[in-house]
Parts: sequence; structure tokens; C-alpha cells
Amino acid sequence: MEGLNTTVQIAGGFVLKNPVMVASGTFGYGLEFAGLMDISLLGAVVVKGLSLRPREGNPPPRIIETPAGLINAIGLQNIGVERFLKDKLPEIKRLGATVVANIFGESIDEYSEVARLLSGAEGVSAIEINISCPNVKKGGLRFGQDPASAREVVEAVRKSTELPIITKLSPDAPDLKAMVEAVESAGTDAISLINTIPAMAIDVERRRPVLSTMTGGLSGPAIKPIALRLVWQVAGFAKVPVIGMGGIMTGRDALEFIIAGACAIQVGTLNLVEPDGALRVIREMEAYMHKKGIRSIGELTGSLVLPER
Amino acid sequence: MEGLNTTVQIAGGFVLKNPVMVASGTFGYGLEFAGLMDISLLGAVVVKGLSLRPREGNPPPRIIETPAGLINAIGLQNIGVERFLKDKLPEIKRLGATVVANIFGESIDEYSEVARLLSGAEGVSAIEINISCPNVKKGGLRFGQDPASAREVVEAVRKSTELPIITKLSPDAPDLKAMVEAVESAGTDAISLINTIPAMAIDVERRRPVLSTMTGGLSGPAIKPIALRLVWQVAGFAKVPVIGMGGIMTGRDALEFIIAGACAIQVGTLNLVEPDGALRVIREMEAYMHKKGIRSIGELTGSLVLPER
Amino acid sequence: MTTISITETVEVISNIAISPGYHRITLGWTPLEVRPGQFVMLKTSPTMDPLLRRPFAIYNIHDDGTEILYRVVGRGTALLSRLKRGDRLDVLGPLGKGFELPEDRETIMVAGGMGIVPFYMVAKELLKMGKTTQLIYGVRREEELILADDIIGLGTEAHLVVEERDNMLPTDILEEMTIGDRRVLACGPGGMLKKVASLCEARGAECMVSVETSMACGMGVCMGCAVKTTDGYRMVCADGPVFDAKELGWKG
Amino acid sequence: MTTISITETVEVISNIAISPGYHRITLGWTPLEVRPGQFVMLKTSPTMDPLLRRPFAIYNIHDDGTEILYRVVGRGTALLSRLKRGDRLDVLGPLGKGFELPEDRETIMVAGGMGIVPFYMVAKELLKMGKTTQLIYGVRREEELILADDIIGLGTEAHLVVEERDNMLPTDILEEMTIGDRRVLACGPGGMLKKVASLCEARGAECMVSVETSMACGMGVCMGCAVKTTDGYRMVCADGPVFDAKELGWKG
Ligand SMILES: Cc1cc2nc3c(=O)[nH]c(=O)nc-3n(C[C@H](O)[C@H](O)[C@H](O)COP(=O)(O)OP(=O)(O)OC[C@H]3O[C@@H](n4cnc5c(N)ncnc54)[C@H](O)[C@@H]3O)c2cc1C
Ligand SMILES: Cc1cc2nc3c(=O)[nH]c(=O)nc-3n(C[C@H](O)[C@H](O)[C@H](O)COP(=O)(O)OP(=O)(O)OC[C@H]3O[C@@H](n4cnc5c(N)ncnc54)[C@H](O)[C@@H]3O)c2cc1C
Ligand SMILES: Cc1cc2nc3c(=O)[nH]c(=O)nc-3n(C[C@H](O)[C@H](O)[C@H](O)COP(=O)(O)O)c2cc1C
Ligand SMILES: Cc1cc2nc3c(=O)[nH]c(=O)nc-3n(C[C@H](O)[C@H](O)[C@H](O)COP(=O)(O)O)c2cc1C
Ligand code: FES
Ligand code: FES
Repeated sequence: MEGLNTTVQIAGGFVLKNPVMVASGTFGYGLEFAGLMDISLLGAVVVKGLSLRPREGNPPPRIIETPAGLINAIGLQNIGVERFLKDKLPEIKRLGATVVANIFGESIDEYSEVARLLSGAEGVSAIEINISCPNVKKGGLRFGQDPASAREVVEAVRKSTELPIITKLSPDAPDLKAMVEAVESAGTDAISLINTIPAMAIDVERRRPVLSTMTGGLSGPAIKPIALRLVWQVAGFAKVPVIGMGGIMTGRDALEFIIAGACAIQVGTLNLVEPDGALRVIREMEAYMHKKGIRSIGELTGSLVLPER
Repeated sequence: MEGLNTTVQIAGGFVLKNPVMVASGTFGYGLEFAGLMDISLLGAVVVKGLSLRPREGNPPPRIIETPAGLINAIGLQNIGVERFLKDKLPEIKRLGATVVANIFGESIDEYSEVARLLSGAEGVSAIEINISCPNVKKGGLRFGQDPASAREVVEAVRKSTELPIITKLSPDAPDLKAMVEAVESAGTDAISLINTIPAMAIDVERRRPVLSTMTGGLSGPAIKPIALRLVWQVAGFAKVPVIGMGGIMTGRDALEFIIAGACAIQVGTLNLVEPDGALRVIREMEAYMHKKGIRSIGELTGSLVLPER
Repeated sequence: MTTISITETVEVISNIAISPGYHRITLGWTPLEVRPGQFVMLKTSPTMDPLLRRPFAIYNIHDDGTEILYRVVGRGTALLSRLKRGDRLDVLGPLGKGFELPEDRETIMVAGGMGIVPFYMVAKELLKMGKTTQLIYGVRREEELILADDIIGLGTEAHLVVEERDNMLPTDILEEMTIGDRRVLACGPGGMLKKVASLCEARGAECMVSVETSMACGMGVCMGCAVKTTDGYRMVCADGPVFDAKELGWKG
Repeated sequence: MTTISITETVEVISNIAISPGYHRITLGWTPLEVRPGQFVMLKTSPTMDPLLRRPFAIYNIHDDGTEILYRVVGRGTALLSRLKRGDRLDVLGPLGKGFELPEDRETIMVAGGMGIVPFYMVAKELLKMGKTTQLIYGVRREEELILADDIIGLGTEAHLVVEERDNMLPTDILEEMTIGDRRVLACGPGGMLKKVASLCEARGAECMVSVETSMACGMGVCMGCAVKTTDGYRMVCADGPVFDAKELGWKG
């Protein structure tokens, strides 16, 4: 829309043309959608979580629908960072997309090695560190639940790349404030949240867990009210920019996160249901700005008016 | 149904005719439903949370619908324990209901005083202690988040009543295992969970929180997958019986909680949408038992078959 | 309190657009007893989204069924407008207390927009009681006037105001009128209700207002539909939706 | 991979019950190119519950639209069965790879229950290629045989088995048959597919099976519809739904 400024600067050279990214694991490597939409119109494409070596993922069943939600236990199946760099990245770049690489590792060394390989390549705009995946544990605790080990991960990645770093937080960290402080002090450029919420479904006919892994992660509109609360809380104490997500389906949903304090947002499950839904979200946000006479998206970030009490 | 044994013994003399109770705050004082259904058919009626003195509750707006969910910020408006005993309890008993009194206090003394008043009366079968209400804090932390203060509350209530005690846990306690151990050692007879999950909604037109209290508690089918995961986890380490709840809408939902390890369940939000829904849940559970040839509900509790790995 | 007579699935007899965005649905269900101003809660979707029922005033009942007049404003009402003859719909009601109609005095009805809905039954009831009444009806756009046709058809004296056309509000009419000892009954947007209440307060007239809040249960159990009164928070669904304006503490 | 031609809302031309619980819906949309065995993802509700689209094989396409045959098994299909002529429905497709039809040999089609759906287009296509084919179709109850009527109408030789009546399964027929160098194409319940695969394996025959898993995206991006193959997990939606039985590692 004319005259609207929707660009968002997350860090140094990491600037989005608009605040709507597509979330890791819900947009493949971007190419699958190329026939259906112009992916260069997105704020950024966050690709499926990458590990050092290809990963098989979990046995099926891996997904189950719930009321207004989806539980997944994909187990981070991916082609590995090297094949990504060789087979996928050049093609996504050719299509004009801004690319964020989501990474994870089974050890701190693996995280930093993946980050190193990505920074050597042309065309990755930022790295999003997934410290909240259920399969990655250290001393029994997932990195995403323990501030000290989260700090170690981010420090290691920080040392191995010059790229802007986004650290993606888990919604079930016992102490989010300590977590944010830890990753900030380790040098993260931004924080994103929420990853999926641990959840479960049982097949009562067979009296077995539906998912092969017993529990999985809940996403989709069902979790939006929880995600929004967490993003609002974190934006209240974070010093770095916050990227919000969790159940965003419409421009209004996205605006709730922005008004709560997020500088940008990601849509995840929506992509699975409506492949070009992220573009609709952008249009709806622009229409709102237009109607309200808001010229720059930055005016909206954190603009929540608190009730008098 | 003939030949089915649906009774559940939670503690000493606290026996339910079936495992389906209606949850606190979603069934008023039971009388409101009397014209629509036979409330004596329910496992138990857990009445609206009672405090020592009547409470006004929060300013409106107090509720907002979300996808497959409801956020509430009622603020525990109630008539106070004395009016309950005088005006409501005799009538609920006359209708043949098994009554559980849900209580909360602003201090430990208040909790124990409410419990004492209730045990003096005829007709209360058990006390459910709500330690997870957002308005009740001690040293900045809600009782429900800090095992040590939860223990104090339960100990105090234990001293002031001979009635069976159910302690109702919050889903966002940082360490549920420590919490369960604390309330068990303080003498609780059972544990119930989950209470609502902290959540938020923003009115983008006015850029204000929808609820007068900024955040509220999410309930309904949206949270069921999260509630089920928590109940399964807690049932894994709890020594006392576990009562499960969160988003139960059907007999199958209820059975998921039972199979995960709950000995009984509560339905909450369902009552608001379908006043006699709890009776349907009972019928559906009985039909399942009949079809599967299960004669006693106890056979189902914790009967989850784990996948081979 | 009238007893709730139904929580059942009933048949849709008809569901037609009476003006763009305004619909009348007739349900194959006739409650035994309804007070004007009472409402029902409809489950607009058989699925879990939208989860909650939606409140609608009862427009009319007759032997063939119950009529509801509604405006499409969001997801629930959009789903409602898709229902066709023969479809089934879950109804809970009648709910609330409705208007108390005075035996000892005449009335003035003030309605804004969809606030007209309860007044068709009010007017019918008053007619039965041998009372005369007057209607002041304000709408934004001309096409909404159609909603008053039935009431006017009863012979009710009506003052119609189209905001966009007349540059006037229904309260401007009320202001110019002699209220006398008549009781004013009002239903419509909050701003209009407050203005009506303050005009009545100033003239010492009785004023009953039907208010709206978001609702979950409609039965007085969730405490979600609270409205501040001089006696603390009360529930719009169970204690209202009609309140004495004085109770709401709305003063001029 | 065929390109996806639509993610749009299309009109329902008709939606009729062909037998209790079995429906045929015709959508006002004709994809440019469809391979037999490809499928579409339908959004059965405009609301967020059910959230995910549901996969359905394409039964037939013609100039007036696309036909889907479905059985009501749960919430999504129940909602689908309520749609009426003129309603609108969101379609994503065509998706998946479908059946590769051999130029160099004849085929045998083995279907169980709703597994018949892709074979109408398979049979039409084979006819066009000048190939003969044979159908073995097994159903539980007699009333389901109606689903094979169209294929038989093409002149396809068919062996029909009603489990309840004949006390037999389609695989019993296949077992008694000479497969020779014909390629077996199968679609139906998992147990049937495994049995077909093992019969083919034993006789050294080619066997292609169309498998079902729960799906979220239908486009190969969520990795939710994984099936174990000799080459690791592959996606039923994007790499299938038709696989060489050998790839699935189903051995006798
Ligand atoms: C006692 C009572 C009687 C009512 N009688 C009628 C009636 O006879 N006819 C009729 O058309 N409507 C009536 N309403 C209003 C009706 O309940 C709402 O329009 C309806 O709930 C909106 O549902 P939705 O899902 O379409 O909108 P939602 O998707 O829930 O909301 C869409 C938009 O409508 C607004 N909205 C939501 N609820 C209300 C509300 N209660 N009042 C006004 N705006 C609202 C929202 O703020 C939002 O902007 C009545 C309400 C009450 C409380
Ligand atoms: C590639 C593919 C093609 C298909 N083609 C057709 C078709 O042409 N016609 C047709 O009627 N169906 C077809 N199906 C199956 C169809 O997708 C399911 O029946 C449908 O998703 C069920 O949705 P629901 O909401 O009604 O059921 P749900 O409420 O989701 O489930 C209800 C019950 O159905 C079972 N169920 C769920 N998914 C499936 C499934 N995929 N297969 C079998 N049972 C299931 C569940 O376990 C449950 O017991 C196909 C599936 C796939 C993967
Ligand atoms: C199928 C699926 C796969 C996912 N894979 C990843 C992943 O690889 N890495 C990651 O950081 N998050 C992953 N996520 C989480 C999403 O990126 C997002 O944080 C979450 O789904 C919440 O957003 P939503 O409700 O909009 O989907 C995945 C989510 C889904 C549904
Ligand atoms: C409107 C409302 C009021 C509630 N009030 C109370 C209360 O007073 N005390 C309490 O312990 N829980 C209260 N709850 C929580 C419920 O008892 C229950 O724990 C929660 O809603 C989850 O169950 P559900 O998803 O079936 O509703 C309330 C819930 C709702 C929706
Ligand atoms: S809507 Fe529940 S108390 Fe009024
Ligand atoms: S359904 Fe998403 S990859 Fe197949």
C-alpha cells in the first residue's frame, strides 16, 4: 500500500520488508510454495530446522489434530545443513526470499558447527537458534529450560558467526526472565517465541498415545491466547527485539502480538492450512494501518494502552 | 447401565457414584441447573470458589472467547462461605448432590478459617483448595507456584478439617513434581489439575487488553492437549489420587484423562455451553465401558499402554 | 425467574434476509411462557469454534415457533445466516428477566438499531393489557427502518429517526417530549441508554434499560456478564438484561 | 510433480448421498491436468475447528467439475455432507503423484472399501491407452458395491466380493488368479495392501499401493504424513500416495 512503511530492522543489516515471517517447520525449504505464491513478498522465510547431519525424524504417527490446534512430533526430520546449502538455498534466493536458517544440534559443538557452515554461505540473513526442541537434552534438561546451558549454546553460536542471531524460546521454561537475560548476555540479537507447547493425545480405542513419541508440541489458534500473554511478558523485560508467534491466523492476530510488544511475527500452522495465508495476513495488517492512519509499523510495536486501575 | 461399576473412592469416606464432577466456577452453586437436569446423577458438584467474606470480583469485561477456548477473569466473585452454608448448601443437599467445596483465601489463616466453617456444616463431602488463583499472592509469588507456601496452605487446612482435601494445582507451576511432593507431605488426600492457563487477548481497535485485568485464565477444548499431558505427567509421580480436567467435552475426552492416570475428572467450560453436558459425558463413558466389556472404571485408570521403543 | 424450558436441538423453519445484513430466523419451538425482553442462547456452530453460544432477544413467539431477528456482525452470526430450512439448531432459553410492564401507567419505548427487537413483544403485551404506548426508534441507515414495520403494524405511534438522514438521535426526540409519569423502556447502544437514563433522571421518570454484555453461560453461573450496579456487580443474563437505570448508577 | 492448480474457494455443484453414509460431491472446478490417484485437500469448515484440511482422492473430472466420493467417518466428513448446492468450499490440489500406468503391460486393480475411488480414473485412462484391466473389489456390506458401478459401466471386468455375504476377501480372489507379468495396483485398508504386496512379492509381480496417513499440509512441508520406506521416511502426500510396495519394505 502506498506510503506505508512496513519495514522492520531487527539487527544491523537484518531488515525485513514487512513484519510477517513464516515459521520454521511449516514452510519446508520455501520451494514447495513457489508455485502457489510469490515468496519474495514475505518478511522472511524461516526454513525447517537444520542439523549438522540429515535426520530421519520420529516414527509415525507424527501429527494429530486437536480443537483449533495441531500436535506434532516430527522430530526435526531434515536434509542436513550441507544439502540445504547446495540444493535449496540458491533456489530460494533466486526466488527473491529473505532467508532465516533455523538450527539445532545435539551438542553445543554441533550448534556452532551448523552456524559456521551457514555463515560461510551467501544468502542467509539470520540464524534462529532452536533451543526448545524436545529431542535435544543436556544432563536431562533441555537447553531451552535451563538458562545456563542456553547461554552456552548462544555463546558458542555467537563465536562462530557474524550473522544476526535470533534465539527461539520454549514456552515452558520455568523462568523465562532468567532465560532472556542469559541469552541476551550471550549476545543474541533478538528473541523469538513461542515454540510449540508440550501436549498429548490418547487413542481411547487402543488405550495408547496417538503419537509415537507419547507427547508432542501443540501449535495453532488454540495456543494464541497463551502465546500472546508470554510475548507480552517477555517484551516487558527483554532488551533485544522480540519476534512473536503462536496461532496467528489473521492480520488482527498479528497486530495483537505487535501491539503487545513484538517487532515482527511469524505464522506457522496457518501455512499448512492456507498456503498463501501469510500474504493475506500482510494485506490485512496493511489495511488496518491504512484505516487507522498509521504510517509506520514501528508506531504500533508495544503500543498497548494499559487500563487505569 | 446394568452391571457397570462406576464408583470411585477418592479418600476414606469420599466416594463418587461416577468419576464425572462439574468444575468450580462453571456450575454456580449447583442450583442454577436444577430446573434443567438431575444434579444428583453427577459424580460431584464442585461449587464456585468460596472465600471467608463475600467478594465483588473484577470489573468487566471479564470474559472473551478464543478459538475453541474461553479466557476468564472473574476474580472469584462469590457470596462468601457463611451465606453459602445458610442459603445454598441445604438446597443442593436436598436435591441429592454430592458437594465439594472449592475454597481460597488471601492468607493462610483465611484458608483454614473457611475450611473450619465448612467442616462444621452437614453435607460437604470434600474440600478442594484452589492455590492457583491469580489474585492470591504471598511475597509476590502465588501459592500455586511455590511449593513451600503451598505446603503451608495445605497444612493449615489439614489442621482445621477432618474432611478429605483435594489440592488443585496450577498448570504454570515451575516445578510440578516439587509441588506435588509438598502438598502430599502436607496431607492432601488428592490432587486436581489443571486450573486455567494464563492467557491474554488484545482489542486491536482500541489497542487495549480486552480484559480489565490484562490477563486471565484460558479454559475449554483448546487446552485439552496440554491438560492431558500435565495430568499424565503428574499421575506418573503422584502418590495420591489425581483428578484430571481441562477442556473435556465428550466421554472420549474424559476417558483420555482416566487412561492417562486420573481416577476421576471434572468438566468445566462444557457446562457453560451445554448445561447438561456432564450427564452426556457420563453416558458416553458408560457406553464405552459397555462396548469394551469393562465392568469397573478402576480397570481403566492409568491403563495407558506405552509404545515399544 | 421463569424456568428455562429448553436446551434442545430444534428445527429451523425459515431463515431469511429481511434487509442486507439483517435476518429473521424462525425456530420450530414455542416456549410455554415468555416475557418480553427475555432472550435465548443459540449455538451457532456444531463444532468447537465458535465455542460459546450467542445471546439473542426473542422477537416473537407464535404457535408455529419462535422468531429471532439478528444482524450479522461476526463469525457466529455469519454462521447463523447460513442455516437453511430443515437444519437443526441448539437453543437454550428463555433466559433472563425481561421487562416488567406496569399495570398502573403508560410507557414510552426508546430503541436504537437492533435494540428494537424486544419491543415487538412489549408492544403486543401492552396492547393486550389495554395500555397505549409510543415508540421512538433510531437507526443509522434508512434500510434499518424495516425492523419497526411489525410494531407500527400493531398501531403503535412511532417516531422514526434516521441518523444519516435527519442528523438526529432518538434521544433528541425524547428530550422534546413530555414524559409525565410514563415509564420509559429502552434498548440499544450503551451511549443511547445512558442518555435516556439521564433524561429520565432529570425529569424524575422511571426508566428501565435492557443492557448488553458478552456472555458465556446465559444462566448466571459463570459470572462473566457482570455489570456494575449500586449493589455491586450483578449478572446481565440472570439479573437482567433489563435493569432499573437507577440501579446502574447512571446519573445525569 | 504436477503443479498445484488451486488453493481457492469453489462452488458446490451438487452433494448427494449415493448410499447411506456415502456421498458424492461435485465441485465447480476443473483442474487442467490430473493423474489418477492424485488427491485434493478440502477445508471442511470455514471456522478453526476442524482446523486442518482433509485429503480425498479425485474420483472423476469432467468439463463441469470435479467429483469426490466420500464416506462420513468423523467430524470433517459430517460437515462436508451438510454442504448444499451453491455453498462454497476451499480446495487445494491436485496433490501427490498418483499412479504411474504402464505402457508395456496389463494391470490388475485391487480395491477395498473407499479404496475404489482412484480406480475410476485409472480405468478410464487405461481404456484410453487401449489397455485392458481387471478389478477385484471387496466391500464389507452389499450396499457399498454401488461404488463400483461406474467402473463396471466402462466395461471393466470385475470380481466383486462382499465380506459379510461371501465370507471372502479381495485378496482371496487375487490369490487364485494368474498375475503373470501384469502390474497390480492396489488401494484400500492397510491390512489388505500388505497382503496384496506379499502375494505379488511371492509371484515376482510389480505392485503399486496407494497408502493413507493423517495429513496436515498435503504439500510435503510439515513432514507429518511420514511412511517408513527402504530409503528412510518419505511423505505420503508429496512422494506418494502411491508407492512401489517394495519401497515400503512390505515383504511376505
Ligand atoms: C441480552 C442480549 C440480547 C441480544 N439480542 C440481539 C438480537 O436480538 N439481535 C441481534 O442481532 N443481536 C443481539 N444481541 C447481540 C448479539 O448477541 C451479538 O451480535 C452476537 O453475539 C455477535 O456474535 P458474532 O459471533 O457474530 O460476533 P463476534 O465474532 O463475537 O463479534 C464480532 C463483533 O461484534 C461485536 N460484538 C460481540 N458481541 C456483541 C454484543 N453482545 N453486542 C454488540 N456487539 C457485539 C464484537 O465486539 C465484534 O466487534 C444481543 C446481545 C445480548 C447480550
Ligand atoms: C490420500 C488420501 C486419499 C483419501 N481419499 C478418500 C476418498 O476418496 N474418500 C474418502 O471417503 N476418504 C478418503 N480418504 C480418507 C479421508 O481423508 C478421511 O476419511 C477423512 O480425513 C476423515 O475426516 P473426518 O474429519 O470425517 O474424520 P476424523 O474426525 O478426523 O476421524 C474420524 C475417524 O476416522 C478415522 N480416520 C481419520 N483419518 C482417516 C483416514 N485418513 N483414513 C481412514 N480413517 C481415518 C479416525 O481414526 C477416526 O476414527 C483419503 C485419505 C488420504 C490420506
Ligand atoms: C509441523 C511443525 C513443525 C515444526 N518444526 C519446527 C522446527 O523445525 N524448528 C522450530 O524452531 N520450530 C518448529 N515448529 C514450531 C513453529 O515454528 C512455531 O514456533 C509454532 O508452531 C507456533 O506457531 P503457530 O501456532 O503459528 O504454528 C514446528 C511447528 C509445526 C506445526
Ligand atoms: C468462568 C470460570 C470460572 C472459574 N472459577 C473457578 C473457581 O472459582 N475456582 C477454581 O478452582 N477454578 C475455577 N475455574 C477453573 C475451572 O474449575 C477449571 O479448572 C478450568 O476451567 C479447566 O477446565 P475446563 O477447560 O473444563 O473449563 C473457573 C473456570 C471458568 C471458565
Ligand atoms: S453469562 Fe454466565 S453469568 Fe451471565
Ligand atoms: S501432510 Fe504435510 S508433509 Fe505430508
